[in-house]
Amino acid sequence: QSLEKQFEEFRHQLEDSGSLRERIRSVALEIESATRLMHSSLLLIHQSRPVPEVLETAKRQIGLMRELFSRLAEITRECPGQYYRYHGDWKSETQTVVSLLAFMHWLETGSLLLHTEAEEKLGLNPDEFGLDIEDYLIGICFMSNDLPRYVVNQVTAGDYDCPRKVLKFLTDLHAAFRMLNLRNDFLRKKFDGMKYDLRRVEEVYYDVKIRGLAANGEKTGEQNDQAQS
Amino acid sequence: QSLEKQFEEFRHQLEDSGSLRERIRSVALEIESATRLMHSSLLLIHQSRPVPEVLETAKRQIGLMRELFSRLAEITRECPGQYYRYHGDWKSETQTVVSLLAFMHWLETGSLLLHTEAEEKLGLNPDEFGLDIEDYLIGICFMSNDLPRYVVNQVTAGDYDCPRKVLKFLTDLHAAFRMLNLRNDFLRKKFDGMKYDLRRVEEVYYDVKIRGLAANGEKTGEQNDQAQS
Amino acid sequence: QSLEKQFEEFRHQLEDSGSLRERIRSVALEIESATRLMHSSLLLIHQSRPVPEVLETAKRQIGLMRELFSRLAEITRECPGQYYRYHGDWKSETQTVVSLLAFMHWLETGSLLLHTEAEEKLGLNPDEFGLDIEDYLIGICFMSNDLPRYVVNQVTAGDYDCPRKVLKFLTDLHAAFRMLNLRNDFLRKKFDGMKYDLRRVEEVYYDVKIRGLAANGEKTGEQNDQAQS
Amino acid sequence: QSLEKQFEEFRHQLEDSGSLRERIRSVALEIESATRLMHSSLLLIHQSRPVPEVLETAKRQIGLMRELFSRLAEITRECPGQYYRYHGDWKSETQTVVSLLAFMHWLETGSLLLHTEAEEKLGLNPDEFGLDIEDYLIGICFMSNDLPRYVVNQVTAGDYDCPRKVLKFLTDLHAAFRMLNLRNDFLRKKFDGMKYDLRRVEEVYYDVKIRGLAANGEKTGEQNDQAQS
Amino acid sequence: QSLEKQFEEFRHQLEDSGSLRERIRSVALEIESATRLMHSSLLLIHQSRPVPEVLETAKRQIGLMRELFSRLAEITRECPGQYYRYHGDWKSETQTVVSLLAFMHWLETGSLLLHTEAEEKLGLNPDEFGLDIEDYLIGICFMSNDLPRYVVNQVTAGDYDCPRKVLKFLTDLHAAFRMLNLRNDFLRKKFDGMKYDLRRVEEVYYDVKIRGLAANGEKTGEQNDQAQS
Amino acid sequence: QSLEKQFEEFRHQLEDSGSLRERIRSVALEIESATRLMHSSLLLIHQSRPVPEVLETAKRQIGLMRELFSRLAEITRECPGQYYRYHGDWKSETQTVVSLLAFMHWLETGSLLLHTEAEEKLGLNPDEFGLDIEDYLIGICFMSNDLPRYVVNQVTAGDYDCPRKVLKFLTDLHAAFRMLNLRNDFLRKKFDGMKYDLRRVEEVYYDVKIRGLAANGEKTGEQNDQAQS
Amino acid sequence: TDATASAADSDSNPMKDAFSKYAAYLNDLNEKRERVVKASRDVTMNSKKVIFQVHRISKNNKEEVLEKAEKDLAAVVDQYISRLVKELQGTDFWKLRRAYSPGVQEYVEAATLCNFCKTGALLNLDQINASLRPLSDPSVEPLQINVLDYLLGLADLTGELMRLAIGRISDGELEFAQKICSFVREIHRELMLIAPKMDDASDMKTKMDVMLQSVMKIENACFSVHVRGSEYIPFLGSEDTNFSLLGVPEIE
Amino acid sequence: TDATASAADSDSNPMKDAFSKYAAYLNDLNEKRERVVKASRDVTMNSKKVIFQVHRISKNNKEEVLEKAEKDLAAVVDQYISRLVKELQGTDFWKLRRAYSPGVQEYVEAATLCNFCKTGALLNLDQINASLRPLSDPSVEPLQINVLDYLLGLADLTGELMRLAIGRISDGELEFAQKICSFVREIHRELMLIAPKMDDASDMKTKMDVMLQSVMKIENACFSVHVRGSEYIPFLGSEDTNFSLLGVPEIE
Ligand SMILES: [Mn+2]
Ligand SMILES: [Mn+2]
Repeated sequence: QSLEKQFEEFRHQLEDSGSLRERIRSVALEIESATRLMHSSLLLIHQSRPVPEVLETAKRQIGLMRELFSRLAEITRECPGQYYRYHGDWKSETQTVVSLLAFMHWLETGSLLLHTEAEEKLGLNPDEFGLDIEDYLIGICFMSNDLPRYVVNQVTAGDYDCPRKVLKFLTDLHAAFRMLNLRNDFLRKKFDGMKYDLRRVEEVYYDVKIRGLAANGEKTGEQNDQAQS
Repeated sequence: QSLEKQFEEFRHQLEDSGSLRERIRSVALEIESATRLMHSSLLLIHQSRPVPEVLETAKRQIGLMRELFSRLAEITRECPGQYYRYHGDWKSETQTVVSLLAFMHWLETGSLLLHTEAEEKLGLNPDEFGLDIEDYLIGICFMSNDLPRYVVNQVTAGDYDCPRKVLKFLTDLHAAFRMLNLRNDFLRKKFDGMKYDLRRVEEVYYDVKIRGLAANGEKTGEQNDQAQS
Repeated sequence: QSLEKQFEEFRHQLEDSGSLRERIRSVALEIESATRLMHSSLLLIHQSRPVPEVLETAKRQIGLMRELFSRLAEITRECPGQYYRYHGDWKSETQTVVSLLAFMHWLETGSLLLHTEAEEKLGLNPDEFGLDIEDYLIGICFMSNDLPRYVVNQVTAGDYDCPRKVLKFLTDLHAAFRMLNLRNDFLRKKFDGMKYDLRRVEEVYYDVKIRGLAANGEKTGEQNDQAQS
Repeated sequence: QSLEKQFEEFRHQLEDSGSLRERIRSVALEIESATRLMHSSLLLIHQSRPVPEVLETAKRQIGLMRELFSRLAEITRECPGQYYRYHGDWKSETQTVVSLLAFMHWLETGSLLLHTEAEEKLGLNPDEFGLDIEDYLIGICFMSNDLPRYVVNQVTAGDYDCPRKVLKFLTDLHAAFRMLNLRNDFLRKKFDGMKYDLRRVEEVYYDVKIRGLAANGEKTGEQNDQAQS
Repeated sequence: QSLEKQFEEFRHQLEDSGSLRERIRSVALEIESATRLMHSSLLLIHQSRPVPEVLETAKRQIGLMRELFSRLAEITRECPGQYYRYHGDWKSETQTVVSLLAFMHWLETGSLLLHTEAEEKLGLNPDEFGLDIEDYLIGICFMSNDLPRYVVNQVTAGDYDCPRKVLKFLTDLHAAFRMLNLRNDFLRKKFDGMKYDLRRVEEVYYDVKIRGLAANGEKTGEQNDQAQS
Repeated sequence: QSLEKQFEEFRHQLEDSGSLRERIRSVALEIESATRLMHSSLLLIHQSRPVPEVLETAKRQIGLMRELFSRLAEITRECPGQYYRYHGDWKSETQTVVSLLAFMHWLETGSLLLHTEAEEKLGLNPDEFGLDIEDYLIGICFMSNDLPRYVVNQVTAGDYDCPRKVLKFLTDLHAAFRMLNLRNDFLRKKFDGMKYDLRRVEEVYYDVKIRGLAANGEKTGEQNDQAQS
Repeated sequence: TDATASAADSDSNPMKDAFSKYAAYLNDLNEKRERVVKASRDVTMNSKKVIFQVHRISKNNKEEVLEKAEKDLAAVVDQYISRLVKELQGTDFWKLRRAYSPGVQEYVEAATLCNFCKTGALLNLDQINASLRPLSDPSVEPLQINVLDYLLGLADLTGELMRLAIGRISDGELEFAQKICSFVREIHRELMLIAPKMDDASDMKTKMDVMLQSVMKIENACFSVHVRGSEYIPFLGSEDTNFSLLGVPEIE
Repeated sequence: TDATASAADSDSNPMKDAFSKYAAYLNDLNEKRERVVKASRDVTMNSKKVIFQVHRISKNNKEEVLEKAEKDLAAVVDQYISRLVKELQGTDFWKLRRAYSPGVQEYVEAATLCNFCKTGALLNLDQINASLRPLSDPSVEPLQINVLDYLLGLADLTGELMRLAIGRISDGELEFAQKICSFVREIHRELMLIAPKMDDASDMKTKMDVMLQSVMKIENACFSVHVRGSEYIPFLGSEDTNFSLLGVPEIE
């Protein structure tokens, strides 16, 4: 009897948590879809389209993204203290979003999108539904993975100052990451991969430098270090 | 600068959460070790040692177990709202503890150890550090896996009423589980296995019954259904 | 241009087939859920509840089941000639339904639910959306897997004529299956398992017979061979 | 009796479908063998043999290929509406054929072999036995996997304009694929791999460009974009 | 050139051995099919059909079997010394044949079909195409697996002397097998299974004995030890 | 009794070895951490910081490192003859240490750090706790992996003589490694990688040479071959 | 130039000299490992033969069978383990453990199986090691089987004991079977406490699962004999209780 | 009774006699298999040494290195393959194939590698087999390496050739590298046609994938040298085209 009552109660709880998870999954799918569109727009940067134009198209998704994240926050508000119970259902999507936003931010400002800035861009209130630090860091690693490709294509298109700028940025970023004491997990693996990005950018810089292509760029480059246009 | 400052902060946070996890892992290891001792004592039940004696030895670990779980609770108190972030580090150990406690409880009372009773035995305060329902249910499935072996050995030792009692208990338990709407996960898999336990106990009961061995036991058994002694 | 046009068209087609599959999956989930309820009711047969009562409860799902299958048929009508493209999405559920219906039919009539009878029960129109023969056969094998358990529990409950009846049915069924020339696939594997069911029922019949328990039953049994009540 | 009759009928049907499948498998094996010869001829392209010569040898298999596919169509005509029942038996072979035909077509025309063109080359009548779209798309992904190797060997052989042309083609192809909303299946996995092909070709183009080797080629290249000869 | 020529030759050799294998597979399939028929006939023994009648039907396949094995021998004659190259293609079928022949032989004579006798029955010439000893031994283990079922069904049908005879045979056979030193391979696993067959037969013998059912049978049984009729 | 006593003893031994291992792991973690700091300092060499400055910072860890290794030696002294039992727990860390020391040594002297020299630097007494030769060799391969990056960055920074020196060193090292007969193990895989390092350095040397950048450097370089400063 | 002096083909090159030493070391090590692997395979094969010999035991030939098994076991030590010991003379036993461990484990399995059948008790690691000591040249450290290999061998022993128990029940030696059952249960219980502390705990975990299966197979067999034997005791009275231990001889 | 006559301990039991024969057969087979496995391991180890010897090749020591490699290879045949042949004397080669196949494959790898370096051509299976024929006792059928083991060895050869090619490019032997590239491409193309027809096609499929990786590694290396070498040809003019084949000697 009491056994039955207990299981009756369990059924309710499991059903509630099941439907909650389903709603989360469905929002996460929408995030994934918006991310895909943003990514698609951003990819044109590798075909040397003008930065402002590319950014503008990519930014069109941000409004939707904010809304989707606010829906996530709303859902988790129903189960206080269980953010991390369902975290696995949105983390991979969030990491990709961060990587795209950080790339766009770098294109605009030449500097790293900070954790708080990322939360702002996504309209997150850290007291209630924040951006997990490891998700942020993994997103940054993903962004780093795209930089060598960007540099290669920029040089092909004749922008010989790009390698220097990216190298400086990536060197600083890599140094900053090295300060962290990472466990042997996914983040560590991604960070270990960053050194290959750095190496590749160094190689491209070397290619440009040894051929004397970077010479002039270096001077004029200083002025534009803040933002690429 | 600001990039460096941000990573400085990350380092602190990651180190804090890393050391927290280390402390949790170390308590979990102690739980595992105490569980193993309890399990080892309990195994003597298969060698037809008297139930009270076996239970007494097994129960000696409970004090330590309570202390260890209170240490877990204390540690997670430092990171409110993150129970499920570290849950993976103690769940498997907890499931085993539940299975042993439930088996002992059944030996004593002939009834199922309820979720709240399990929390009580472990000295848990559900508002603060409760027993996850799925962990409880998985632990119950583990207990079910041990019952066929117990029945077989009891009959060999001459207790011909045991199969009937276990069968009744397992049938009710199985029916209760069927009420739950389980996802295709580990719990579902464990529950699916329970039907083989049920089947095996049915077979043993059949073996006893068809040989007329259960006949008398059935009557006297009724009286002792509450507890085996 | 023409490349783009082609891919535009592909996108439409893939989206159409994707949403079709989603609708099919959702009906299949409902079938699974109805099956679960039917199965739950039917399980009480192992606890020696009266057959008519058990059957009545189980049959309550049949109306819903018919409706769900007619919805499946309706959906596949949108993609003529592609029954087998989506077949994988409902076959496992269908096999279980068949196994339950066949068991119920046997309890009622003592004979095998034929393929056409199964289609009728599910309200299927074979010209349009039939029951795949292999699905039917696999369902029958599943039913066979439940018979030894039924026999064991019936004998425990004192029905000593049951083994004889089941053995006769299963022997005929096994002989019929042996006529088929099966490939080395899932069906073959399931059929190979049937011989263990047969063997187990023979063993129970032996147990009953050698103890002289079957003697009288055999005569009175003849009369009731048509249906168990 | 009626049980026996039913199984008699099943035996016929299973034997029919078994022998049909056997015939399909045997044609599929012949397709595989012809594909292998075509592939082997085509591999000579990496050793800088003249394109026309290579194409000519490879094309020798096309007649046989058409015949084999017409035999497939003929066989499936015997079981209308069951194309997808047996689809698994020829799809992998078909995908490889498509990849080779598309590569040959690109070598000849510099443009993508369209789905309808692929059907034409294979002599397929889409109303009766068409080329499944996913098979077509997977075949195109396979072709993409071969392009980096081709580009590398062409440059080694002194054709410095090749990377530019392949890059343009692959960029367009990749963009077209991105329009599709793929499920998490084999095709998606293959498409995800395409970005590595693109990246590798970009790198080769970069290597050529930064050394000034592509400079002149670019102008003369424009004229020959239609076909390599 | 010489390289090409060598590979050309290899291709011929591999194709020859491929087609040889295909012919072997096809004969093996026919053996499997004849075995299936023989097995089907033999299964009637479990339904208490008279031994001579059962044996007669089963033996009808022997002629065909001999012919099929002589075809196998003929095929392997084309590749002298390569018996074991293709052995994997017929060994499983041969093991089943041996198990059936040995069972039939035991039904007729009450003694074990020896290796040389098995070769004779199959019309094999050991100098040219013999019966692999491990195949023979595995076949014998398979036969042993069927004996408990036979004993159970015989007793059910009222033949109370059967357990004694089978027990004596199986005890001797088990003792003989224990002379072998086996590796941890398939044969050892099968031999381990024989222990369980022996135990089951013993149990049935005990059941019969303890009820005084075997008493009379034992005397009359002695006369018929050579053959069951 | 005696059985229990023996297992009691085993438990003690295993617990002792477990706690020993824990102490070793903890020292190994500290080695890893010190190595990380050393590596971090050394990485500045890629940003063209002056060699002496870089070396000085990196060397600050050596004292600690020696102490940690002497602690390892001390611990293993408790279990004489079991160096290789626990070897897996420090080998990967040791390989990295060797690679850093060898790189530093090369920067200072232009020559290879020999096995005995490495032992000296770490304060190891080979009779008691030596440096496993395979660990040493793998460490050397790791060092080789860093040289191409170093050369590229040096050239970028204007040191055109660096490629020549590294190339000579690496050529000799590679020749020395070729004297070894390796199994198909980790060391062989690492050694295979060295070939690519050599090729990359050669390419850079070629780039420098062909542009006449190395011409002057070669002369002045001769003087500094012993050490870079 | 000094560049030439340090070239690969110069004779006084310290790097080259050092690598000659490394090369010699690696060659010796590989060759020794090969020899040890071969010796270990021989130990395995011949220990397996001893195990099969023990399985030839029956109610009436116990002494005879065990005597032969012990003789064979002694031969394994004299002929094969001694070769292993010779190969390992003065080497680090732990470094080459993976090369000889399978053989040693199988030997432990055989030796403990023999001993259990003869004495009903577990052969201690100390006893085994004492018997190996004479094989070594007294000047070097003798090969001693380590706890891990001993325990891994013991884990496999339970599988052989299960086979033995099933056979003994068939032979009517129910008491022997029950003795095996208790013994295996005890080993299982003890190993359960130790398993996670072993160096290669995951290997051991699999073996523990198999072991539990073996224990349960014996228990099920004992159960089966018991219920069958209990059935007619009410009818037959208590004077014939041994009747349940039916064995082959009863047939004749 | 005749039941007693057929009991397990009677001497004239035909079943017992037959099983003695089966037991002897199985024992012999297992022992032979063990000996073959051991011989095969020796062949493997020593063939690997030959392969390493070949990798010691450089621009200037070619003859010397290959001469030693060939001597070592001959020693493998004389000392180890001959033992394998002796063990297999008169046995069914296919029955024990799995026991000796790894060694034979490694030997094929070593022999074809040596031969390619010396002659630039593929050593035929017939040539290898001819060289093995004298090892056999002329009265029995000689061990002949079968097509499958030869092809499996050849598949591994391409991995060694890849390593060789990378090394040769470093040494400035670009032409040699290109020769290797063509050779490996050709083997790959030929094997691609044959692979699915082999007895163990799935093994071969994995090897084919690795092989394609090897081919592409060589092609990428050749590409890299080529673009680098092409860069300044427009500037330098054609008189110095060999300059791209930079090797170690140029340093000094
Ligand atoms: Mn064993
Ligand atoms: Mn190799």
